[in-house]
Amino acid sequence: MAQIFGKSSTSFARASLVGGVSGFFGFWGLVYLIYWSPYTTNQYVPREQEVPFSHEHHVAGLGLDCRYCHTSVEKSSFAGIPPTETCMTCHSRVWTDAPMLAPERQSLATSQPLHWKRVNDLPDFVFFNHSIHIQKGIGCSTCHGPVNQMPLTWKAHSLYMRWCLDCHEAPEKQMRPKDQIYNMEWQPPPDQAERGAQLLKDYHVSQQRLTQLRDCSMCHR
Amino acid sequence: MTLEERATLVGFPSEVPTAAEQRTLVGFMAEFEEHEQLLQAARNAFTAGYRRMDGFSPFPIEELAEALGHDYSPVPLITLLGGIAGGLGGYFMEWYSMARLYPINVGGRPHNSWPNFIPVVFELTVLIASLSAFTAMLVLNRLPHLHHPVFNVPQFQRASIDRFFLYIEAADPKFEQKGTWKFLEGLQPLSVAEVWDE
Amino acid sequence: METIQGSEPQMLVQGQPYPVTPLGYPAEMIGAQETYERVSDQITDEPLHHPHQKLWLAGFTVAFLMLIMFGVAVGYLLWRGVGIWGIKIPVAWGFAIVNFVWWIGIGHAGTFISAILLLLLQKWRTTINRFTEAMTLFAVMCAGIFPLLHLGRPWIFYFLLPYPDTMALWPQFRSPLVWDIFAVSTYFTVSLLFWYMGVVPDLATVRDKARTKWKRILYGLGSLGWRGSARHWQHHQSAYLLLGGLATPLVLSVHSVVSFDFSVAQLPGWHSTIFPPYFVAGAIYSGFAMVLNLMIPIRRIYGLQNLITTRTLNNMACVTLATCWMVAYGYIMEAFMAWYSGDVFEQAMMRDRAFGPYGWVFWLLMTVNVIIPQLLWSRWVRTHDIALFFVALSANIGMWLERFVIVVQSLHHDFVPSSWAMYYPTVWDWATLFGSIGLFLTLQFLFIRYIPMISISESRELIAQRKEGRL
Amino acid sequence: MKEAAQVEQVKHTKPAPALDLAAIRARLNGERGQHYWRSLEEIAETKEFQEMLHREFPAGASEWWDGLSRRNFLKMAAATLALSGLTACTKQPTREIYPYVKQPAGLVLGEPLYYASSMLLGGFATGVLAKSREGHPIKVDGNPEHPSSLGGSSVWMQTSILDLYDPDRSQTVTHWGEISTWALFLSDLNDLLLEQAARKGAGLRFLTETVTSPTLAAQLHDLLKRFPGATWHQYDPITRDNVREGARLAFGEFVETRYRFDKAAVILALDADFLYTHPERLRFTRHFADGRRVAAGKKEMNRLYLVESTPSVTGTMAEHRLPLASSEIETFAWEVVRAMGGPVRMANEQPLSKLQTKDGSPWIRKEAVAQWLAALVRDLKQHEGASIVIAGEWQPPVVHALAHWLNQALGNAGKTVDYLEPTEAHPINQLQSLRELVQDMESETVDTLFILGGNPVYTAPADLQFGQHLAKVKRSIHLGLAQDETAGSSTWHIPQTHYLESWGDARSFDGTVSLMQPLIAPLYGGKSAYELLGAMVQQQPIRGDYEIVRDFWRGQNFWPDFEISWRQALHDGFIQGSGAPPKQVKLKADLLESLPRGGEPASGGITVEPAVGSQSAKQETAFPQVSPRSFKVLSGDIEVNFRPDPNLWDGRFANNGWLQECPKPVSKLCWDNAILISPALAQSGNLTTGDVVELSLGGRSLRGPVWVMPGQAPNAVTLHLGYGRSRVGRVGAGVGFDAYALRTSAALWFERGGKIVPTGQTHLLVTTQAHHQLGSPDREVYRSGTLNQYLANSSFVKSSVEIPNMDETLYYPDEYQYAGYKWGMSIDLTTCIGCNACLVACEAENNIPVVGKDQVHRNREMFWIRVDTYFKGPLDNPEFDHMPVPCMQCEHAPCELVCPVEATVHDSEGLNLQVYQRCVGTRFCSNNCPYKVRRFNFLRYSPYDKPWREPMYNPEVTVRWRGVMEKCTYCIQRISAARITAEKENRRIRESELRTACQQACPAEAIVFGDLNDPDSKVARLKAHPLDYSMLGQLNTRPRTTYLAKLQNPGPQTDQGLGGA
Repeated sequence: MAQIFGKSSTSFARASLVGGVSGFFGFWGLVYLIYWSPYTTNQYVPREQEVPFSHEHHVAGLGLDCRYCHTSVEKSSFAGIPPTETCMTCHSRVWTDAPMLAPERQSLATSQPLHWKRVNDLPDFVFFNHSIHIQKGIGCSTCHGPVNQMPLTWKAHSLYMRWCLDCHEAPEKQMRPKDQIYNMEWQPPPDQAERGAQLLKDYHVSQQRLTQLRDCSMCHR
Repeated sequence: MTLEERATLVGFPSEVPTAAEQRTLVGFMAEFEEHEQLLQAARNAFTAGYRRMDGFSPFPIEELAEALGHDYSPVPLITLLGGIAGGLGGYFMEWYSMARLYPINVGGRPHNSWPNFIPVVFELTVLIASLSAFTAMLVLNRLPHLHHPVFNVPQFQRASIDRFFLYIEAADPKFEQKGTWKFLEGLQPLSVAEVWDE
Repeated sequence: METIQGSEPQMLVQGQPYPVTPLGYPAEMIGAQETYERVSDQITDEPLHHPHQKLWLAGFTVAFLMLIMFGVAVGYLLWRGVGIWGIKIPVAWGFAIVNFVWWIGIGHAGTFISAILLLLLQKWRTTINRFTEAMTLFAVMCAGIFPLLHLGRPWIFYFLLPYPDTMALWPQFRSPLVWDIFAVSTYFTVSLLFWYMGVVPDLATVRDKARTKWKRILYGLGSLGWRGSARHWQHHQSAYLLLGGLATPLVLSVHSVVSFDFSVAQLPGWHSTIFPPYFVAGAIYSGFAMVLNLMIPIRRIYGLQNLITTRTLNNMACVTLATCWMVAYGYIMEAFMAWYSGDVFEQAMMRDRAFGPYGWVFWLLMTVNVIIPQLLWSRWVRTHDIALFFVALSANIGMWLERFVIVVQSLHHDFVPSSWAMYYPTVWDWATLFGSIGLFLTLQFLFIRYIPMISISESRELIAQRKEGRL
Repeated sequence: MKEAAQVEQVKHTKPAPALDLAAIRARLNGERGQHYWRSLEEIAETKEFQEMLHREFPAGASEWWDGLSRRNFLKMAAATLALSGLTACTKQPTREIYPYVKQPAGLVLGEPLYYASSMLLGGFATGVLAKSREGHPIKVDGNPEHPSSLGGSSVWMQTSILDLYDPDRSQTVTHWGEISTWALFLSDLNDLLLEQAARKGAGLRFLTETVTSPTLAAQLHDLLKRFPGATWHQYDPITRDNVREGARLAFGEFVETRYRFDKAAVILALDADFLYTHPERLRFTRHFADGRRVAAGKKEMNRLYLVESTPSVTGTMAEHRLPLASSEIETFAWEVVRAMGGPVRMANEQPLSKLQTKDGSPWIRKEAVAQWLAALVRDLKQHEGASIVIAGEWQPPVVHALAHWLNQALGNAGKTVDYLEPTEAHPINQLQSLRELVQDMESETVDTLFILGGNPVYTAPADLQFGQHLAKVKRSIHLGLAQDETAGSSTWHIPQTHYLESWGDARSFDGTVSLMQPLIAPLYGGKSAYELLGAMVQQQPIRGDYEIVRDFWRGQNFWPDFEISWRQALHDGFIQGSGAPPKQVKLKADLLESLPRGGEPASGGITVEPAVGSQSAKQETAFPQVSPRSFKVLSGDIEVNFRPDPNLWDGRFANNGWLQECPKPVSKLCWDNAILISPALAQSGNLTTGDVVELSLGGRSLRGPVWVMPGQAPNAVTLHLGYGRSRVGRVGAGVGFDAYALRTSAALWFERGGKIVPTGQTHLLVTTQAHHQLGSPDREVYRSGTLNQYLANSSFVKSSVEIPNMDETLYYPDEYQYAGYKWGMSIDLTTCIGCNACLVACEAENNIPVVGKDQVHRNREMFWIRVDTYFKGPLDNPEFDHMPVPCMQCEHAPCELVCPVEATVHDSEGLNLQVYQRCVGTRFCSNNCPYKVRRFNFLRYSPYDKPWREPMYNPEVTVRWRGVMEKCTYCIQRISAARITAEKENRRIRESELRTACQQACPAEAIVFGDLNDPDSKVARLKAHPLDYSMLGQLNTRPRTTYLAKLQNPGPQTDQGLGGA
C-alpha cells in the first residue's frame, strides 16, 4: 500500500494539535487582558464634553474647592453636578462671550439643562455613597485620581468590583486625615501603616466594621 | 530457491543502490498469518540477538511487547502523578477562593467546609488523571504519526485486518542484509519484505 | 465487494434457535465461523459502503426534524424566558431537571459496560461497548444542555465556571450544582477519551480498507497514523485499562453527585440518604434499557446477530433485571423510612406521593418500572429481541416518570401548605423533551453511519481466544 | 366579562364537579384537635384534583396564545432578552447626566424629602407622609402625628402613588369627547355664567361626593348665594346614610359616634367592618389591637362578638362570630335590646325561632343562637361602661338607633363611646339628594351640571338610570381623575389633580382639619375642584388652589399669627386642635316605641329546582360550553348583599394594578370579583367555585362566577362593587362583572328574593393561596390558643417546639457571631388583622412588579411578604387565622448553601442577602426554602423601560430583570441609609429611626423589627416572650423572623353548635 500522507504531514499534525490546545487557552488569556485594558474600562480616556470643562484650570489654576460645585458630596450619596447658574456666578462676568461657553449661556437662556457624559459611572445595581467615604477619611483623588491634572476629565480607575474590594479589604491603606480629603496631591506617606491604624480609631471604624465592609449588602441591594 | 534465483525475480539483494535511488533501506518485515507465529518469531529474533525490532498486529497480543524486549509502559506512573496533582489543585482552588480570596458567610457554614469540597476534589482527580493517561499514550506512541516507512510495504495494509508482522530495523547493530533476510525467511513467514524510506 | 450478512449460527441443539450451554443458556459470544477478515469486512461495511441507505435516511430525517423542533423550542425559550415552561413557585424545577437526570442516567450504561465489565473481564461486553460508549456521549450531551437551558439567565452561565473574574468571585463550591458542573464535564471528557482510544485502531482498519482518496485521508487523520505496533498496543492497553479503572469510581460518583442535587436539600422526598446508590442503580437500569432499545433494531437491520449474540442480549437483560430490583428496593426503603422516621412531613409527602394529585403518575411508574420488567424472569423474553425491546421501552419511560415524581411531586407539597400548588407542563416543556430525544437520535444515526459501531480489534481478540479455545 | 372571557376561552373546557359538602362537614366534625384547612376542594378529596389536572393541562396551549397577548402589565412590558443582565460581560455604555439649570433650594440630590399631606377616601381625610426623591413622590405612608392614621396605612393609601403615575389617567380636557383645552372651557364657562346669572342659577346643579373640605364647602356656599336657584347634591356610592339617619332616629340630630376600642372589654359588632371599611379604620385598628396585645405584657384581652352575613376583615378577628343574613340582623338587634331589658313588644314573641329555618340555613340551631345571645348579653352586662355596640354602614337606621340605645343602656356613653359634631360640611341624605337631582334631570330642569369628582354614571343605583338622564342635560362638566363612564357621557371633562398634585384641605373622621400639599406639579395639567369653582367666581386672574385654600384659612382668623401657624400646619399636615368637640346628646325618650318595625327575619324557604334553562347559555358565547352537571336553580329567600370591594372600593381603583393583584382578605381572590355563596347554598345548588351563574334580583340580572365562601351566612350571597368597568384603562378593562347592575336605590346594601340560575359555564378565578388544607396540626406552622390556656401555662405553644442544639453540628458553632447589629423581626399573630397593608407597602417600597392574572394563575405572584389565611373548625362558621410570611432570614439559610454562584449569602448583620446581578436563576434556593418566600422573575415582569413607571421606582432598590430570584431583605436599603447616618455621627442606629416598610404600614403594629443585640429593643423583648415561636424551627434554619402565637379570648360559654349540622 502507498503512503496516504507526505513526510511533513506528521510534524504538521503534531504542531496543529499542540497549537490548538495552547491556542484555546491563549484566546481566553487575551480576553482577560482586554477586559482589564482601558479599551473596556475607559480608564485614562479623556471624555469629550459639549462644554470642554477643564478641572485642571479650575482646580489647579484657580484653586476652586471641590465642594464649590459638587455641593452635596458631604451630605448625600450623590456628589452633585453644578447647575448652570453655578457656572454663571463667574461666567456672567468673565469669559462672557467665549464661544466655548455658548452652551452654558444658551442653557441659562432656554433653561434647558447641559448634557454631560458620565465619566465615573457605576452600574445601577451598585449603590455608592459619597458622604460616608468622605466622612471616614477617603479622599476624592483615591478614586477619581489626580483630577487637578485633567484638562478633560477621565476615569482614573477601572471601578471593577475587584478594585473596590482592594480598598474595602484594607481601607486604612487609603485613609487620610480630615484636612487632606480634598487634597488632590495626597499620597499615602511612608508610615501610612501606623497612621492608618491611628486613623481607624479616629474615625471610629471598629474591627467588626472592617469585616462588614466586604458584605455584599454594602453596595448591592 | 537460492538467493541468486530470488535476486533475478525481485531484483534483490542489489549490492549497491544506483545513483538514481535516494531511498534508504530501513528494515525488513516478515508477514505471518497467526499471532502465535508472530509471537514465536519475535522470541526467536530476540534470542537471535535482535533488539531494534517491532511487531504489528490487528489486535493487542499481551506477551508480544515482552517477547520483543520492550520495557514496561510508564503510563500508569504518569496517570498517578496527574491524579495527585488534580486532587491537590482542586482542593487548593476551593480553599483559596472560599476561605482566603473572598470569605463569605454562606448559610452559616464555615469558610473551609471541607466535607462540601470533597466531590469537586474527586472529580478533578479523575479528570486530570485521565487526561494525563491519554496524553501519555499519545506521546509515548509518538502519535499522531501519519507518515511512516512501513506504510510503503504493500502487504502492510492487512496489518490492521488479519496479518501479523515482525519488523527488524536496519539500525539494529546485528542487522546485516543477507543474514537478517535469511533469518526472517527461516521463520516460515508468508512473505518477507524490505522497508524503504524515500 | 459483497456485503457480508451476519448469520446466527444455525447449529441447533435440542431444538434451540441458538447454541446453548448444558443448562440451556445461550452459549455463543460470537458467531462460530467468524474470522479476522469476516468481522473486519462486516463492521467496516457500514462506514464504507453503507447498505440500507434508505432506511437510514428515513430514520435520520425523522430524528433531524425533532432536532429542529428542539431548536425552535430553545429559541423561543431564550427569547421569552423560562416562564414559557410550567414551572412556578413552589415547583421551580420542572421538565428541564427531570430530563437532565434522565439523560445522565441513560449515559451511565456506556461507562458501566466499558469500565466495570472490562475490569470484571466480562467478554460479552466486547461487541456492545463501542456502541454504548457512543450512546453515553450523546446522552451526556443531551443532559448537559438542560442545566444551561433551565437557568433564568443562560447567557451568564459562565458564572458557574471557576475563573478569575473582575469581581473576585468564584463558584460557590458548597453547592451541589457546582459539583454537577464538575461531575458532568469530567464524565463527558473521560468517556470521550475512553471511546476515542477504543476507536483509533478500528479507524486504522477503515483507513486501510477504504478505497477512495477522501475516506482514506479522513479516516487516516482520525486514526492518527496508527500502526498497531507492539509498542502502540502496549501503551494503548495500559492507558485503556487505567481509564477503565478511573471511570469505574467516576461512573458511581456522577450519579451520586446528581442525586446530591436533591438529597442535600432538606425537602421531604429529597432529603434522603438512600439517594446516591438508588440513583446509580436507576441510572444503569435506564442505561441498559436504552442500549437494548437502540441495539435491537440495529442488530436486526444490519444483521449483527453473529456478533451481538443472543447470549449478549440475555446477559444485558439479566443486568437490567438486577438493577430493576435495586431501584425497587429504593422505593420500598423511601416508604419505609418515611414511616420509620416518624417525621410528619416525610409521611405527608409519602401519602401525597401515592394518593395525592400526582398519585396516578406514581402508580404508573410502579407498573412500568417495577412490575412489567419482572417479565425478564422468563428466558424467552430475555432471548426474544422484540419482547425484550418493549420491556426495555417500559423501563425507559418508567425511569423518566421516576424523576418526574421525585422532582415535581416532592416540590408541589412541601412544608407550608399555603404555598402548595400543582405543576402543569406547557407545550414548550414537551417540545424540549422530545426535541432532546431528536438531538440524541440524530447523533446516534450519524455515529452508526460513519464510525465502526462494533469494536473490530476486540472482536478479533474474541476470535483469537476462541481459536485458542479460551472462550 | 367579555374581555376576560375571551382570555379564558382557551383555558376552561371542563367544570370541577360539585363538592360533597356534607362529606366535608362530616370529616371536619370528625376531626379532633385544631384542624386547619384552606379550601373546600382539598378537604373534599373528591376526584377534584384529577379533574383539575386534566382541566388545567390546556394551560400549556394558553401559554402559546394567551401568553403572547395578555391584557395587563405584561403587555406593557413585552418580554425580551433583558440585556441589563449582560452588564456582567459587556462594555458599559456611555450615559449622560443632566444637571439643573437652577437647583431648587433645600433639595439635596440623592436624599429623600418628606412632606405631610392627606389622602381622601369617602370624603374623609387620612394624614399621610409622602416621600419624594429628586422631585417626584415615590412612596406614601401614614402620618404618625395624624389622629386618624397614627402612622398606619391602608391598602388604598399605599397604592395611591400608582394612581398618580397611571399612564391611563385622563390627560387632557375633552369636549364632547374631542380633545380640547382649559382655555376653551373657560370661555364656555363664561357663557354659562352669563346665562345662569340671568336665570339666578335655576338649572344649575352641583354634584359632589361627600365633602368635608371647609374651603370647598365655603366656595360652594357662596356660589349658591350668587345663584340662588342652584342646588348642591352629594352622592357617594359607599354612602353613610344609614349612620346619619340612625343618629337622627336616636337623637333627633346627626352626630358622629367615636368609639374608644382601647377602652372596651367587650365589643358587639352588628355587621360592622370597623377595622377595614370604617372611615376611622386605622385608628380603630390600632386601638383594637392594643386591647389584645398580650405580648406587651397585658393579662387581659378585649372580646369581640360579631354578627355579619359575609366574612369581613373584622369578622376574622371575632372570638364569637354569628353568620346571619344582613336582613336578619335587625331582628337579632331587637332581641339583644329585649334581653337587655328594653321595653320591646315584638310582633312575634319568638322571632329567634325564625332564625332557624331548616332548608334556608340547615346548619343553625335555635338553641345555639339562643345560647350565643345569652352569653353575649351576660358578657355585656358584666362590662357595663366598658363595652361597645357598633352597627355597620350596611345596616338600616333602626339597627344604628338600637346600637345607640344599647350603648346608652350599657352606660358606655362618655366612656367607650362619645359623640361629635358631624365632620361633613353638609351632612344630608345622599341617596335622597341624588334622587332629587335625577328627578330634575328627568324633568329637564337641569341645563348645567357640575360633577366634581366621582363617577355617578357607573356608581349610581341602577334604577335611577343616571347615565340616560345625564344625556338630557345641556351642559355637563365632569371633573375626574380618569376618562371614566361619566367623563364619556359628559359635555366637558376636566382632568382632576391627584391629591399629591394639588393643594387642599379636608376633615378627618374626628374633625381634624388636614391639609393637602402637592409633591409634584400636575403631571397631566389637571385642575382641582377648588380651581374649577374658583374659576366660576373669578377668572382674572385665575387663582390657583394654593391661594384659594390659603386665603380661606387666613380669612378664618383661626390663629393669632397666621404665617407661623400656617407653616406649622403645613409641616404637621393638619391643624392642631381642630378636632370636633364632643357633643352632649340625649336619647329620645320613646325611642324603642317610635322605631319602625322593619326587618322581618328570613321566612326561610329556598326553593331548589333542577336547572332546565342552562341551554339558554348557548347564544352567550363569552364562556365555553361545558358538560352538563345536575345544576339546580335556587330562588326564594336568597339575600343579595352589596359591599365595597376590599381592593377597588367603589371601583375608583379599578385601574390600579397593585390593588387588582392584591389578594382580597380571606378569599385571596385577585383580578376578579365573584358571587360569594355559602357552602350550604353551594350544596343545595350543586355549585362549586368558578361556576358561572345568572343572578337575578328584582327583574335585573347579571352573570358572574360563584365563590364558595366558608363562614358566609347560609342564604346570603355577596357581591363586591367596583368591577366590570366599561370605560377604564388597560389594567381594569374586562376584569370582573359589574355588581351595580343589581343595586337599586330601594336596596343599596341588601335585598331579598335573589334567584340563581346556573349557566353551566365556568370562569377562571385565581388566588394567590391556592387549594389545600394545612393538614394535621402537628405541622405546627400556625400556633394558636386561648387567653386562659396562656394564663394557665404561658409557654404552652413552646411545648412541642424543638430547635436542634447548636453542638449537634459538624461545624464550629461560633464561626459567626453577629457582633454589630443583629436584625430580627417578630410578628404578632394575635393582632394581625390580615388587611394586606404590609403586602402593598412592600410592593411600593421594593419595586415589586405586577404580573397579571395569567401569571398569578401560574403561582408566579411576586409579593415579598404574603398574608396566609387558614380556616379552622366548622365549614359554615370557621375561625380565620392570618399569618404574614416575609423571608425568615434564617441564620442557617438552606437557600444559600445550594446557590452555585454566591448570589444569596449572609452579611455580618445576619441578613440573608439576594444579589440580583450575580443571580443566574437556577431556582435551587427556592426549592430548598422551607417557607417558599422566594420569588422568581419567570418572565420579564418589571416594566423598567416604561417612562411612566420610572419616576415611581424607589431609586435605592435595584429593579430586577427577567430570570432573577428576589425576596424580602428586611428593607436593606433602609438599614443602609440608617447605618450611614448613624456612622456619620459615630453612634448606633436608634430603634426609632429604622423601620421596615411592612412594619411602618401595619396599622395594628403587629410587625416589629429591630436589633436583637440591643436587649431593651422592642423586638428583643418580644422574642423573649413565652408566646414566641419560630416556624419550622425543628429544621434548624434558625429564623430571624419569629411569630407570637395567636391568642383568642372566648367567653366562658362557648358557642358549640353554631357550626356543624
